[in-house]
Amino acid sequence: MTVIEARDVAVHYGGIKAVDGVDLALEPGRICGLLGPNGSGKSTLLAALTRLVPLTRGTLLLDGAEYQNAAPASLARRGVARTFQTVRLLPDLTVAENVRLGADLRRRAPAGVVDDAIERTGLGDVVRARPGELSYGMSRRVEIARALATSPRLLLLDEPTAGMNQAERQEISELLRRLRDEGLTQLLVEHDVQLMIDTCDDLVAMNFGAVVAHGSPAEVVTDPDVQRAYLGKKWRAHA
Amino acid sequence: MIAWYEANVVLIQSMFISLLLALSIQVPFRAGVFSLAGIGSYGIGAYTAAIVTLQLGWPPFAAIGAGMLLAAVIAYLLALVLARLSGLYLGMATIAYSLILSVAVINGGELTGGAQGLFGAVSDLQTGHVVAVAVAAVVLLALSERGRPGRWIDAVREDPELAVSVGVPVTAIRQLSFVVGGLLGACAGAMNTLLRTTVTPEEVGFHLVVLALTMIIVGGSRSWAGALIGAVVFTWLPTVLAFVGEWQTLVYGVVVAVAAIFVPTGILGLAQDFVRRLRRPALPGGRP
Amino acid sequence: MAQNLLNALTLGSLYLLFALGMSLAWGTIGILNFAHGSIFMFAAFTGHLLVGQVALPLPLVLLIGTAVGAALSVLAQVLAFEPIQRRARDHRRAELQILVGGIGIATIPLAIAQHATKSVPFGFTGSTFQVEVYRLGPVQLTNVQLVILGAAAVLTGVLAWWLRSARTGLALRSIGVDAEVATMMGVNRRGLAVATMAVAGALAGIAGVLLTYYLGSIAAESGDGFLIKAFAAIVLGGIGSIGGAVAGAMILALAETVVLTQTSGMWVDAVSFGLIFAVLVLRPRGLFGRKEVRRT
Amino acid sequence: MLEIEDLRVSYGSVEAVRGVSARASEGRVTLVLGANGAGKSTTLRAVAGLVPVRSGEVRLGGAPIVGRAPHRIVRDGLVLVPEGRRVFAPLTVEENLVLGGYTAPRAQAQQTMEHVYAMFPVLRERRRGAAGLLSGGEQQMLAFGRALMSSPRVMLLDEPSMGLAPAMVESVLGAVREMADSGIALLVVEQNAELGLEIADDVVVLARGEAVFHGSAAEARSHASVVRAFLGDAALTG
Amino acid sequence: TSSGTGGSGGEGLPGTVKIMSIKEMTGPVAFAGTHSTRGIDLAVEQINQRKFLGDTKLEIDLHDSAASVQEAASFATQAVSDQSYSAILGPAASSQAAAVSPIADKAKIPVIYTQAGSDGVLVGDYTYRVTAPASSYFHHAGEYLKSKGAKTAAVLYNSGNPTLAELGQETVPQLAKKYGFTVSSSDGVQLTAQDFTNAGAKIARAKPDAVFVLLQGPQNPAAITQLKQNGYSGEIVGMTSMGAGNLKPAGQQAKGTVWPSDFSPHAEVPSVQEFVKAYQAKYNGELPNNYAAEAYDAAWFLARGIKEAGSADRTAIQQGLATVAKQGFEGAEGKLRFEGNDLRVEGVLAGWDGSGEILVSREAS
Ligand SMILES: Nc1ncnc2c1ncn2[C@@H]1O[C@H](COP(=O)(O)OP(=O)(O)OP(=O)(O)O)[C@@H](O)[C@H]1O
Ligand SMILES: Nc1ncnc2c1ncn2[C@@H]1O[C@H](COP(=O)(O)OP(=O)(O)OP(=O)(O)O)[C@@H](O)[C@H]1O
Ligand SMILES: CC(C)C[C@H](N)C(=O)O
Ligand SMILES: [Mg+2]
Ligand SMILES: [Mg+2]
Repeated sequence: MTVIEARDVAVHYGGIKAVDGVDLALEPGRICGLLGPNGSGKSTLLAALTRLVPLTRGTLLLDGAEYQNAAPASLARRGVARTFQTVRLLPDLTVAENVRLGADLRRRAPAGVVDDAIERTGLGDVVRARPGELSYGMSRRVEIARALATSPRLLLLDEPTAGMNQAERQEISELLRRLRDEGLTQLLVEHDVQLMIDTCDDLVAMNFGAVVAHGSPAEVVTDPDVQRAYLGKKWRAHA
Repeated sequence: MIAWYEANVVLIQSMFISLLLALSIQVPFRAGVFSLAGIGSYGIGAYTAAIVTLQLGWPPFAAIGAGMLLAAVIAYLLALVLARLSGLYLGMATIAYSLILSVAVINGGELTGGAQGLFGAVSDLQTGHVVAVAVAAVVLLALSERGRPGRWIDAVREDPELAVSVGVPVTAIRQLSFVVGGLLGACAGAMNTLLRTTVTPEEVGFHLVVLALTMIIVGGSRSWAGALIGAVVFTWLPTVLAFVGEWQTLVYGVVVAVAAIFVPTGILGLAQDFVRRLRRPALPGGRP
Repeated sequence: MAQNLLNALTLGSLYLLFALGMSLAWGTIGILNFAHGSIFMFAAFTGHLLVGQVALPLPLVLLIGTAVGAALSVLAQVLAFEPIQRRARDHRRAELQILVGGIGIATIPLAIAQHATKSVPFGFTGSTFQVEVYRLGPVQLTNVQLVILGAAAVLTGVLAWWLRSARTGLALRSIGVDAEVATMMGVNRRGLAVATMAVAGALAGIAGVLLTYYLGSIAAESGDGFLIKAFAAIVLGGIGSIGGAVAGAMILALAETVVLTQTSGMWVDAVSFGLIFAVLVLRPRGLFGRKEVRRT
Repeated sequence: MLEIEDLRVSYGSVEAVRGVSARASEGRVTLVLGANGAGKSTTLRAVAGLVPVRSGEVRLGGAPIVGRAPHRIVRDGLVLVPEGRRVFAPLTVEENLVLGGYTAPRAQAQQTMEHVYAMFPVLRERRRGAAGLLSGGEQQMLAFGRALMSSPRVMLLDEPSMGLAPAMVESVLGAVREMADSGIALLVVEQNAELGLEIADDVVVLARGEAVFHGSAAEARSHASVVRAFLGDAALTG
Repeated sequence: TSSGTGGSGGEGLPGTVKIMSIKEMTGPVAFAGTHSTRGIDLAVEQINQRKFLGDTKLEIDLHDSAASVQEAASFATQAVSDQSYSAILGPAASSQAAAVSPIADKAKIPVIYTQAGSDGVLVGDYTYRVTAPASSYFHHAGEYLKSKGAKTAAVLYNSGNPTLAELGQETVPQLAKKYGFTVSSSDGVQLTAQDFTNAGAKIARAKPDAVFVLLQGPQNPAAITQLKQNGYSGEIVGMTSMGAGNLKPAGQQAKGTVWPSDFSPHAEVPSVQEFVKAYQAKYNGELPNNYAAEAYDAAWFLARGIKEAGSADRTAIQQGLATVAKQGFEGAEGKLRFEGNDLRVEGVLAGWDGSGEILVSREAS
């Protein structure tokens, strides 16, 4: 049984085929990494999965049930949470309130989810600050915390560690793995290959809107197509 | 005190009516819906109340209710028809709706009294009733500004897509804001008609758009309190400015302009910033 | 028929001349100036005062109107709109502040003109310019109409060309999108904004003077009526598009003319605003409005 | 070329930068490292004139520029690639580039544009499309390309590789190195310290608004605390 | 509240009788408010100087209602609640007046309006209006057209103003029946219409013998200019809104325009000329207009009512006013007579000779 599944999904904008026939299935309790060159359709695929863009064609399944016509807000209620590649915070709310917005989903959010999310993402010092006062890296953490506060079963992350340094990325990676161990299924988009290898159980590589390789991290990063299209010389050397 | 009240009872009534009118715009604004349909609703409320009072002899609260119901239904239909509009495009469409209504009442023949309007809509509506209705509305709206509903509305305004991604029913909240705006506007219009016993086409024109906008922008558009501040200021300002005589309008304009320039978040925002600064110590620096 | 079309074209050109300045400031630097109508009126009013002293020819009155319009508009920019934009956190917020600030500013010239005229209409009776009527077959045309049509066509053309092809036009649009980044490109945001407002005000002044010549007289309150019409025309056409402003103004004028000539004038506003409403329902960003650029 | 001396910047009562000194010289890349919130972006923004400086000196080619309007600073030859891309979303890709060359002579701008298109072919493909519809990485390329358009003497880059695919990071950082070699002075904030160090000549490390390390790239690579914080423990043992 | 006022109360007049005057001194109808106030000031000066009320002085407390219904209503409540006010001189705009009337009627304080032509203004015994409805003296227009042999007439009226709408929709058609011409076309324009090109062209093309231009002040010169530019050469008939200098911008083009008026400074009636002379003496030779004359009469009407009442008591004054109204009197508008609480005058036909207002007089009829 897959948690979420895309079958032959396509999203076209006029002549631009942002996503063009993708099949993807996420197994429960695993982190699946999604990588690919800039403009290969990763973010668009995430938007399609969360119903924020209309599909040109294809089928979406959540727990085996089709949902390509569902209202986007209903997905959150069914346990799908996401972060955005561009930070999206509410400027008038404090950090704590921005995180609480995630928990608002449930009339009775489990006690402590908000505090827990704040603590796990390392936002303890800035809970009362407003987004405009945060550095870029800190605001990325708020994105993650807000998603966690929805108590999701499935988390879709679009470049959550952009703007963080090596040590900070480690922290986030550890956090994601811990969450996985607690049973949270994840789809992670990132360009830091080492981080992807360290964090993910499976990898999917995209190019030109289509999946070009998938399998274990080791398999995917050694795939010649992926190497040519995507990886830098450092990783090419590894092969 | 009683003498003062008696002498100023019209202004006191106007203040609460203006508050409701301002809220009819402020509520949709808060949800990021730039709808000025509340002005049209004011007209609907004003005329409906006059018509049912004059022709059917309905008691005041039934008359007000009738106006509110009609306005709410129309507001809901507007919400459906205008669902794809946003920003000033929505503002223009709703202004157009309000202006069409004011042409319609002039040409409404016997029903609306044409250019003369309707008069003699006598009822036993009291100032106390108006105050009670306004207070009730404010309490309900104040509740919607806190906690979960408050955050949801903020999210709908600032970033609907984000809101959807955390499960906020964006469409429903938008539609609700139209309907609530309609109810508030119609309530204000209906009560004003019954207090004055008359309504003329002139009173439901474009100047209400200007007045309502001015009240909530100068008062502060993010909260009922801003609308209240705006209503108080702009009800009493002419009286306060009476001493400048002929140049009253000029000074009024200068006050509005100065407020818009120097008080970017409205008088309410100014007060809140002040309180926040008093309360909050400096933010600790970044993480080590 | 031809006559009606010509009249509609003239009215449309007047709306356009008025709307052009407003649209320019709004579509580029994001300033929706609600004092535009008041500036328009005051330019004509100043012309009226001067013409009352010395008999001036039309070009000179136009020049005065242009100068007064530009000066008032720049004043509003420097004293009000600039500070508002500087203080506001984001664009959307500044938009409403500017709108209300403009409403406040508008009352100042209005109050002065009302005080001076007691709302009695004024015109350029002292001007040396005489209206002449030409007859071309079934159509009659006045020299004022000619000037109006010419001015609208030429000024619109120049403005459209400038915005489209000149780098300055692009710089202006960038200010409207993100003023801070625009300065990071080397754009002198304040200078350009003042220049834009001067042009917008000059256009208002020209429109005010021409309208007064055309109608014979206007009153202190005349600016207000034009304001909402111009706003409507711009929105109808699509904000930020000069072509849209042209289309909006002409459609509005044509609709009004049709209503006026075919039915009773009492429904003019209902029909024209009904039209705007209908257009917006079908095209939520006006006729030529750019689609909002948004993606996830 | 660019000298920053004891720079202090506050947001209200928050002191974000507390006495940072740094320099960028012709032909050299100065790498700025630091944790989230350390004050890197603030330093760059202050130099570009976007936030008021509380005290300290910034000299461009010897002339003080503190307090100068940002658009003048650009005309003096200093350009900043801002954090978070900030492309003009409704304008086309090409219009973004033209704006980047606003201060440059037309002919030169035309030439640079060809160069940018050659470096990022996707931008040429999409040149008539709205910049806001590009993918995150494509926008980053545009932001970088746009800054090149002004042919600056000094360039400040705030995380130029953010959101770029690995191969693209290499080519962008490669371009940075090439620019330095052609005589431009660069100050680069880069979280990818490993790659950053490969192209950098000098390094400044910021922590809580203060410069805690100054030195050459080689020194930085062997400086334990720098390594631990920015290259990961693996590099220390390896 | 039939209690006494102003100190002495009961029988006899106090030292001063205080009146609140609510007028539009600013805003779009300021022309009415400011001229009314001049008329009132003149009347009060005369009343006090001539000791018309014995040693009692009339004192006017002026309040500017601007263009606001709310302000006007608020001043009315202030007058009501402050027992030192004995009566109100009301605003000119119908919408404001309609809001003042119920307040005054309920509190039983006399209000005397000028202008305020709408139906809803006179609501009970306490509200009076000293501007005759234009329809009541519009026969002057009918007679004039008959004398000119007009057979067809077009109507252009403002449908947003109650007075003008009534004239256009009801009075003129009745006139047509009575004076033997047909209404060839009738066009309403909106309250704030500015461009009369189409209306002017349309009417000019139809070439009616006469056209009724029933518009608000600033609209009149614009409409006439368009009619003339489109080659219209028939009669142009207006209403009092053509007076008060409103035709100046149309200059020579408006020459020959006539309008029935309740007042002309050139009327050879002794009471009119007495007023005109006094007015000119007080205001540097300026000729009074109808707003001034109406308000002058209103103030005198009030003074007579007070004298009749012999008291500053509101109810007594109302009764006094009723008595005076029954008798009528001579004033700035000539012979005044009341129908109920509403004024009737004989009226005149005024006109524009290209540079100023003239009396077309009744010799035409
Ligand atoms: N709304 C849209 N209109 C036009 N083109 C679009 C739109 N959305 C995405 N695209 C295009 O589709 C392609 C895929 O974009 P997407 O954002 O999914 O890429 P990505 O894989 O996330 O890239 P990156 O790693 O740079 O974030 C890009 O070329 C982008 O320009
Ligand atoms: N507008 C602001 N108002 C108040 N404080 C701010 C503001 N901008 C930044 N700060 C604070 O200043 C400090 C430095 O921020 P800055 O953005 O310079 O960090 P940074 O080093 O660039 O971090 P990152 O790597 O996350 O981008 C942080 O503590 C931040 O919270
Ligand atoms: C002053 C005038 C414009 C008043 C108008 N005659 C009315 O009855 O409302
Ligand atoms: Mg992406
Ligand atoms: Mg930063």
